[in-house]
Amino acid sequence: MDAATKTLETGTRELTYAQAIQEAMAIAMERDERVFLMGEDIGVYGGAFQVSGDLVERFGPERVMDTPISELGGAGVAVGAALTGLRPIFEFQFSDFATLAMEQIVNQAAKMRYMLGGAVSVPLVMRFPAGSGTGAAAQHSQSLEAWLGHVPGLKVVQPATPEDAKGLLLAAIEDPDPVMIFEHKLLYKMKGHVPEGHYTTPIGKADIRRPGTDLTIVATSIMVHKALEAAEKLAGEGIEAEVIDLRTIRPMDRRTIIESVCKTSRLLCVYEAVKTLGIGAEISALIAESEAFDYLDAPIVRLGGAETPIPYNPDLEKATVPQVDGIFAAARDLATGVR
Amino acid sequence: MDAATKTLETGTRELTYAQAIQEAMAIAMERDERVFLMGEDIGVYGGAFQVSGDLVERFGPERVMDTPISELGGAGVAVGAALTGLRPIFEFQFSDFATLAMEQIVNQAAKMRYMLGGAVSVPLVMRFPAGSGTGAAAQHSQSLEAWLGHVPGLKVVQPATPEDAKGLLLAAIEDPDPVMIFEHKLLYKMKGHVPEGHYTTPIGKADIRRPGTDLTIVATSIMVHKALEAAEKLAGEGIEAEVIDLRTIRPMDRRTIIESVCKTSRLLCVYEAVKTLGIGAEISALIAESEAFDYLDAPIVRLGGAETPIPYNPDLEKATVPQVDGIFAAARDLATGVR
Amino acid sequence: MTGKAKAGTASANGRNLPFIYRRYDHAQLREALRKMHLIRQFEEGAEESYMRGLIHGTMHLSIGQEASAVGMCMGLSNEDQITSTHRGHGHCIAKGADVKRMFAEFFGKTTGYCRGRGGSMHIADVSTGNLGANGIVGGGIPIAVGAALTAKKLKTGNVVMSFFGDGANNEGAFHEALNMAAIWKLPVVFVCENNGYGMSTSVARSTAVKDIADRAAAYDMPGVIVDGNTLSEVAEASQQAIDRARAGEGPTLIESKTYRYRGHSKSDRNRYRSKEEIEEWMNSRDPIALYEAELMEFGIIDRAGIEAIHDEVEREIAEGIEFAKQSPAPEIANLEKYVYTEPA
Amino acid sequence: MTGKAKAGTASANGRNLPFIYRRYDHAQLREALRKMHLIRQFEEGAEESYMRGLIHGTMHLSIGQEASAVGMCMGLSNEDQITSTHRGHGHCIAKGADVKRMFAEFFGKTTGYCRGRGGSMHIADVSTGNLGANGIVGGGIPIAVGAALTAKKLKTGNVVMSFFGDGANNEGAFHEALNMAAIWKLPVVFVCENNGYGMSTSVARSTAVKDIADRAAAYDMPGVIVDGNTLSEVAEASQQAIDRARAGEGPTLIESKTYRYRGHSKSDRNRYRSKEEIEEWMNSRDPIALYEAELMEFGIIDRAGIEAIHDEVEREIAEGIEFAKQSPAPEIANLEKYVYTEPA
Ligand SMILES: Cc1ncc(C[n+]2csc(CCOP(=O)(O)OP(=O)(O)O)c2C)c(N)n1
Ligand SMILES: Cc1ncc(C[n+]2csc(CCOP(=O)(O)OP(=O)(O)O)c2C)c(N)n1
Ligand SMILES: [Mg+2]
Ligand SMILES: [Mg+2]
Repeated sequence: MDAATKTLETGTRELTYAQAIQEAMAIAMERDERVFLMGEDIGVYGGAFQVSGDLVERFGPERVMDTPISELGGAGVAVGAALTGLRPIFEFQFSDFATLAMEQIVNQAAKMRYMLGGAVSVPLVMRFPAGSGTGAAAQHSQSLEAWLGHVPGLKVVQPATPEDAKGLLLAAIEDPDPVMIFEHKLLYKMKGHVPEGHYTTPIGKADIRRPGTDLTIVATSIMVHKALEAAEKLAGEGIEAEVIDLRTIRPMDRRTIIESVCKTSRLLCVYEAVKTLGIGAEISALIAESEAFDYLDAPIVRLGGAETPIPYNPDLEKATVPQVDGIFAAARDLATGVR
Repeated sequence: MDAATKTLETGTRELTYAQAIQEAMAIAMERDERVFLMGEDIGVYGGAFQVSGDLVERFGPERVMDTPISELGGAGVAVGAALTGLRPIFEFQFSDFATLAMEQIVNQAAKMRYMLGGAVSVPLVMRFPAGSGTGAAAQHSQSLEAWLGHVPGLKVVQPATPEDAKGLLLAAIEDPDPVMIFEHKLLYKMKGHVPEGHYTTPIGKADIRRPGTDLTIVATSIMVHKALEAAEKLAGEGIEAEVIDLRTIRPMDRRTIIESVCKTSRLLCVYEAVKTLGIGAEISALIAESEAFDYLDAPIVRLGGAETPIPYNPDLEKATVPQVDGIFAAARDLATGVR
Repeated sequence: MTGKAKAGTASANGRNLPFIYRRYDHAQLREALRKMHLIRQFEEGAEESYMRGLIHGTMHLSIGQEASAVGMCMGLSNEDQITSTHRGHGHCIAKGADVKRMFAEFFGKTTGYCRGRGGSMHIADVSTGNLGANGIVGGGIPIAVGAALTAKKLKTGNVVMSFFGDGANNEGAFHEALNMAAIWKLPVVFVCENNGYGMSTSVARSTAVKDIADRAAAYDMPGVIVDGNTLSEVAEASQQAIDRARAGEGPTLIESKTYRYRGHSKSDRNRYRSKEEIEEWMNSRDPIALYEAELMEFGIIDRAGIEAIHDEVEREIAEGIEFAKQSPAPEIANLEKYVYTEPA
Repeated sequence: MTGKAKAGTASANGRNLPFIYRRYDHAQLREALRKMHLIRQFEEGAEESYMRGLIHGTMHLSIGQEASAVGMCMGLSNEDQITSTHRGHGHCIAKGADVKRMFAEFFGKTTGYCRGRGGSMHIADVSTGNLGANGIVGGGIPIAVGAALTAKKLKTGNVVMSFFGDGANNEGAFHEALNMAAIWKLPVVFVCENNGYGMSTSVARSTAVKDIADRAAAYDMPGVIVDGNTLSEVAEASQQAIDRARAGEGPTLIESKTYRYRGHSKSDRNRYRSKEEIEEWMNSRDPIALYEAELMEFGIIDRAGIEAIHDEVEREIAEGIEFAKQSPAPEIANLEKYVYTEPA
């Protein structure tokens, strides 16, 4: 991940992705009394991935609340708190456990404002440590962002860098509606420049991480870094890939993607989730129904996860999701017309 | 829905979609002692949509088991029973309540065989009454099949006709793996020819409901009937639409769709679920990455549900999901090159 | 706890009067009766409008359960909040909502509480502290705990009451929510309205314990059983729980034993219970009849007074339906409004 | 129920001997000790292999909880089934699994119980009735109830035992599953291994009741507390519950009070408990030490016998690790195998 990391070193101060999130939470709690954290083992334990770290020492157990192992109830408590004037940040220990709380997320948080004809808002943030690569097998490695991306009433973001992790989280906390943040576990230890103090990264805006002319790669989360690495290799072969970091899944930044594809005429979508019905399906479909269709010189290629639960064996696990070599090969074939 | 109904009247005996399902369950229970039904109010009440009807009188409360209102636990009991030698058919009262049971469906049923390296199978059938149109508002009207279509280890079907409702259910019961059946509530009272006795409809095979040359319409569930009605109107204008009933979402019948699009060069996807990340995204993407891409004469158009929870007001509710006129207009524009 | 003490044993001379006669003045007591009538006539009006095709979808009527809704809410202020259920019309009215806007909602009109987007199953009136009915059995219970967390954190002094049915007590959400409310000592009152059935499934067939209040022990909170058809019993248990919550002593679980006269919803064939059972409740345990008899016995109202209330309510209902009929329907162009909070 | 009776009070002369000495012969008693050693050394071996980078991912060690796993399973046959947890190595071995294939699984090899697809968190041996560890806290509880439903429907006479931790008792799945097991009187034994903490959160901070066994009352089933570090107490409570289940009298909830010596998982900084607490358990309540002392006191084994067991186990562990090392890794080409049942 060296190449990728380098492109991020534009500033001076470096933090890990986890530290950036922690800083955002601390800033928000300092600025706004209503903000508090809820989750399993986020207090003295510091969170399963040490994201809350020592915040409980700074803000006390009332604002860094350990919950029992009760995902459905805990999510519901967060919804009720958000509905009545607080600004909870709810951490799922692993995004896989959101399967227990879909009721509250989807039937309540997402729809409450609509069902009540605008009488309420639910300013709720939920954080989902997601993705594979930790050897934790099928029930601790899923990428389920497409599910929530399918739900009107939610906003869904997937920051790929420490800077965006902080900026998008601050934006989410200040957003009046429920925002779901998918964080890739392998990114937590990744370092990058993070501006000091308070700033927000706009929800709903993709970011062109690398300009290029020969093809467009739209990637999400950790795949942004793999795509950037592949792009460096492609440059070695004279192929200039434009790499777009989608950043927000709902609402999607159609404009940025469409403009890029109109320019490059070729589109590769890279995402870790299971390929079928993953985010790449939506990106592909939105291009295929847009004015960019007429600019396409080749089929739209998707590189997503294999159609399997995440296996335990590390080699199998790696083979399950796109890797740099695979992205490189797919992009090269796409750019050079090999089918 | 007259036109659509007519195309189904190829046989003599007519049953409603609900009756066809009931008949399938009765046949399966008679043929195989291990088959039994579980669900809320499926016994003396006959099910919220009267699908189990009087089966409890024929088979007794041990085989038509009312559960407490415990979707997560109930689903888990069904998983455990399937794992150890029974063949449960689990009814969710509304597919919306599957949000409470995603853990057992997705983390357990879908992955158990894989996680155990093939040592077990989970021959489980779950039935999900889905869709809008009943005035039951946002928490009782969702179409969530795309979520489960995203999950390896599950098979997901959406029968559109009474004949398929019976045949796919019998196939599902005999399948060694978990099969999820999404039934549209508005179809329950729809009548159509249903063959007598035991037969199965293959899981994973789409059905060309109407051959045509000018464009391909891939539709799911109730939208098949709306698409067929629109196709009749289109024929009146000299446009021959090929209407494909997708029937199975996972595994998807790529071949049938690709071949059709290679022939017609135009594709319209029609589905009731929220447009973004709904099943149409996958259909569009699979065509855009296939050899059919080169045959496309126009952008791929998706008609899906609006980006909103389902509203209560009946006019708003109707406006939320594709209707015959909208399908007709979109298909006509697509076939005649209007953008 | 109030246990199974019978209101009828009270004497009119003061001391031993049932709770509400000690607590409330005559105007308040008559107002409680008016609300009970309002609920019943509202639901009869809604039912009739449904039959006549003016309301679509489905609805769940709480006719027979009026004392529970009104009695539970008597000790709550407008700032105190409730979460309600699919069978939530009574709670909504008891908490203070305007039947005009409720009818408008059922008719799918923009003047409705949810601007026609929610209907019966999502009826809410945030201005009187009703955070909403809920289409998900048990869905409101953790939300109420969250609202109570707000009350505690912001030190508002408010209490939150969560209504749910006997069927809901077998949902995981019930368990998780009660446990959290207990460990955090939150100001919330859990009200299980046990009408004997979750849809068609009797408590005996669905629930391992005989009295749902017995489950309170699993959360180290008081469990109280009240006759949900006797207003004073309901109000007394509710007041004790509210006081306890407001004093920072934590939650209470109240089981209110009651009965619904109508089918579960509009699709009910009523096969799971006998005509005799229904008639027994209607004839000898009707909450309005019981309360009226008591009020008359204690000389707080007479037959004419009751009739005056009835007629006044009748007018209010008729006006409400008329208001709903005359109100405008939402415009299709606004379909995607209210999905997200619009920038101010 | 066995309550808190102490095994130490027994005299060696027969009648008042603790349960296991009345029930099992010496060979069986020594076999129980061997299994406890096997569990401990297996986990030590796994831990070491992890440190040396031979095992990846994470793992949850049950060192300190061996008496609970072995005692609970003593009354179960191979046909009886269990569901287990993320902390499931002990249950797996107690139920009869081969440590060779367990190591192979941890090493991600095709000879592993899950062919390298599952790892520690999904370890299972269906042939000895272990339906699997589970990565989802509480996930196995309803599955066990389903297996018990099969036993009842197919009249197999089998009993199912569901292991879970104290943390799991606050999951909705616990509540829903226990209720269903009770209303349907299923042959299932619920075993809550209370080691004081759900990850970092103590029972006192997470759970409204002091003793989790008290929650049994909410499901009208017996609730039993045992000292989980005393083999005989565990085995006796388990046997009573198994007998009850097999007799068709329904489920039991057993709370087994125990302690884990290691951190929750590999990422634990151990900030939520004191060194003293850990040492107190290790030094005066170690289940293996307690059982060995008892066996020696009753003259069932001597020091040399214990050492022989220890050495034999050591060899078995070394062989298991060697077997795992030598076994082949899965081929990438087989990545999507076992997702669906292949046509025969
Ligand atoms: C999670 C969920 N499961 C099932 C239903 C369908 N349903 C609606 S009301 C009801 C019965 C509820 O019973 P109870 O809680 O006793 O309330 P009552 O209807 O008796 O007032 C059922 C099963 C639902 N709405 N939500
Ligand atoms: C549904 C779910 N929530 C959270 C977790 C993360 N997690 C794994 S083990 C654990 C603690 C479990 O505590 P307990 O049930 O007491 O078992 P113990 O680890 O003490 O054996 C947690 C929070 C999980 N795996 N599943
Ligand atoms: Mg009820
Ligand atoms: Mg524990």
